[in-house]
Amino acid sequence: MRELIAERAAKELAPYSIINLGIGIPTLVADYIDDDLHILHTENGMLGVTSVDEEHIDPLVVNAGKLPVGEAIAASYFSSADSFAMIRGGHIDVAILGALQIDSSGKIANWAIPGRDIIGVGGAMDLLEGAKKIIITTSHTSNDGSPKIVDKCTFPITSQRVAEIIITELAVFNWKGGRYELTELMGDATLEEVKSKTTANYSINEGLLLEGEKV
Amino acid sequence: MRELIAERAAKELAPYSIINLGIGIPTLVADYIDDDLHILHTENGMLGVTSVDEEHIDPLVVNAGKLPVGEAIAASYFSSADSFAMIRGGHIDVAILGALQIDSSGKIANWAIPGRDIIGVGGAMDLLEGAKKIIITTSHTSNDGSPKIVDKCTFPITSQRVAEIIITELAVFNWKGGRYELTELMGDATLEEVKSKTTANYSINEGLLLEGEKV
Amino acid sequence: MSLNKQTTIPAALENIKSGQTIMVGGFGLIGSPLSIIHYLTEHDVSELTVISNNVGEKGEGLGLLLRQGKLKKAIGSYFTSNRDVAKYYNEGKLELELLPQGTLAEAIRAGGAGIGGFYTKTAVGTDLAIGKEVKEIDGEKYLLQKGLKADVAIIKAWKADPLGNLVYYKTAQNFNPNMATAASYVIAEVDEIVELGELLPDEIITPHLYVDAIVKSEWILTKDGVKTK
Amino acid sequence: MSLNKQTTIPAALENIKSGQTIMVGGFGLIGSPLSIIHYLTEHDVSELTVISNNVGEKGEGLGLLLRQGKLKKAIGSYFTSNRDVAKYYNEGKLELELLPQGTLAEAIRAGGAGIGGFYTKTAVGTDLAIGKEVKEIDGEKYLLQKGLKADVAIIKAWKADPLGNLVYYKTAQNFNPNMATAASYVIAEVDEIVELGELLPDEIITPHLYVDAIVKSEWILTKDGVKTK
Repeated sequence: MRELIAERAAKELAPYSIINLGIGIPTLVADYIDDDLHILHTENGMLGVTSVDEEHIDPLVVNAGKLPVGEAIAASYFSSADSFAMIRGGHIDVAILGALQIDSSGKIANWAIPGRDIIGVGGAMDLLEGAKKIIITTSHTSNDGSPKIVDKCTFPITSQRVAEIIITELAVFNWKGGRYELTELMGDATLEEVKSKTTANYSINEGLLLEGEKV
Repeated sequence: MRELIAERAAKELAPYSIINLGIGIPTLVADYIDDDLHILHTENGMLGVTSVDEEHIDPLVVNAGKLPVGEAIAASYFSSADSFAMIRGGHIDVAILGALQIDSSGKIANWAIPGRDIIGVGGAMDLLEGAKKIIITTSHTSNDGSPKIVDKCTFPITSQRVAEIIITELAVFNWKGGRYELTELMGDATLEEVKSKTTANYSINEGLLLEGEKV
Repeated sequence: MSLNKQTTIPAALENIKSGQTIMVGGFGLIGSPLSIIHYLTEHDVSELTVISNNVGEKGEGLGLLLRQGKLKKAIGSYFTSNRDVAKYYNEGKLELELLPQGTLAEAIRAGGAGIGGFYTKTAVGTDLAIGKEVKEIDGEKYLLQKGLKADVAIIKAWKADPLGNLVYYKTAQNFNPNMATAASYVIAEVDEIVELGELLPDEIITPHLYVDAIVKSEWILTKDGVKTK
Repeated sequence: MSLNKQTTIPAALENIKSGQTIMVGGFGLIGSPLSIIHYLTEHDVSELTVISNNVGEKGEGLGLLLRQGKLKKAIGSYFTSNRDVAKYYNEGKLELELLPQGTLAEAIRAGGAGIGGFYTKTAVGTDLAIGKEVKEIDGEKYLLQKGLKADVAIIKAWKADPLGNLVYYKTAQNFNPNMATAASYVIAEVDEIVELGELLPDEIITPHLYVDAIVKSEWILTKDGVKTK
């Protein structure tokens, strides 16, 4: 399921875009992109991240999830301040991030859970604020089955900024005209299944509707 | 006269201090310092400035006055933003600057002349604000003979910050207890001569007074 | 990586249009994109606002564009060395915005780094503080300076790889790396284009994500002034 | 230049006193001054405020000082990975100040660059904006963040020359160059000290004027965790 989402997310990436991958499903996207066409940025201070073989692991070359990575050709390293200057300054084309909740207004909650201590935010707020385009990759529902795409986030939001695309194992949503539009069903998912597991307000792309359902 | 002032200013520099030299007399100070003991910074982006022979001039290696300079051992280059971060952030030990006027309150005017177009400031305000210590090197009077060390600057001031030391061809003043103290007479200068050419309020160091003049 | 950002100066200049704000690297003529400026003299454009430490020198560098009447406004720190600037300013042909050099450099960095504005102590209580917001932080007074951005930046670097990674030459670096971050379209004039991978990860000053076009220099600053290569 | 800033870790630690604010480089343990921290476990000091992206890891790096009760407060962006932090926080034994990672990095740079504060869009309208000043600049909302400074910074670099010029190793760079600028006393732990002149002017990341003391590393991060060299 996670692989399916990651593979689908990779298809959204324009050639030569500069991409930052969050922790979790987003990290898997690296397995589906063409190293010759896409450039990965990691906020701990590297542009040109690639995968690394077990035998070439350098404990001092890691991504933002502290996982070992490799160095692509023409890569560069820089300080944390310079790295976030890139992010906040709008120089990252796409950030692919996970989410705890996404709501009808396009807002994302992905850094804190009510009732638990709020003791970590990392680069989540900077990325959500600064990247030119946000793709959210997430399971459609929480472990307990409750919807993650909801009418209004009950978890603390990460930014006032809208996420352009949501990709789950059931559906792809695109932000359009002030709301999400369901543009694609993943695998065997049906409109009914998506509807039953989504409490957010969303429209359905005409192409997905049967003739009689169109308005 | 200019050389005399520059040579005297060089004596104020503690070993291993980081020094920025302004345009004019301050530039001459470079001729009197020990390259092995003092480190010159120039705000256009270099630490470790040294002199250069005619035959080794590189038109792209210059100081803030756009004059050719050389590269000392262990020198480094950096951007304008990084260079002024050093200045504004308090990482330059001493700035030696010229002045049009210095007044009783320790304020300096060295960037604009009333009646003329105000079209240049360069790094003067940053240096005066950020350097840990300011040494002003200047002729004691203007070309027309009028005092430059005055009661109140009539030219636009460069900063609210006080300059610690003034060195002219006649005298050395040190800022002490809220006013300048004349601490040294240069060459054959007399207390009378300094008094006649200075309209600022200043005190005189006891060592310079004859027994009967002491308070 | 097969992307190659190298292009010709005329092709890159299609991105510069009348009325735009252009950042121009350099400290006087040192580290200034002299070849791009030369082609700009033949490019049909006017009413430009330039953000640059100086307006070149008299009749050289940006000073050429001033004499052609292509500049509407200049934002910089030191216009004194090009005497034409005072003349055009007094004749009402050029607007000026004067900033302390450190404030100018920091404002450009801020513009590129997504910083809306910052507080500096530089110029507090001087004539350059007139009309600016003052704020007290931890008992000290600071001036607000907004970040600066541009439509296009034309900068000078030493070497580039085809992807647009840049390194600079000694004090010809100056404002160039900061300006590379602060414009929608960045044209880097370079003396040398090297193979991909030849610039080492540790020596790259401007990572390629900041650069849109790379052009080869044709005019350079020598001991004897500006010459064709 | 005969100045040599190399010293021993215990001698450098004489500059760290109880109640001070200390910046500590590193992203987790990567690029963290592990040897200095090790010696700090034996240094009589308490009530420290640390500014660091994390509080090391559980029982490692800065996490060692937390367990010794030497920390009063931590200012950082991500304390989640060291589970001890939540425990000490809940027991009232540790104060926390959480900042977005980019705001933290920029605040440290600002502190070192004489910038009193800056406006960032990051965190506007979130819980981390509570109690912070909001300002509208050119129609967009920004949050004010003050610059951060420290009494002492302990950082990790790769190589130093005796004068204190520093270069960093790949992603072990992270917060280190920024922290080098923002403290009254800067101690750089390095893996190698080279001859003066061996670090080239173009490769130096931290010019020597920022560095007060250089010490050799004794503990380093390996594939198998923190080990003595």
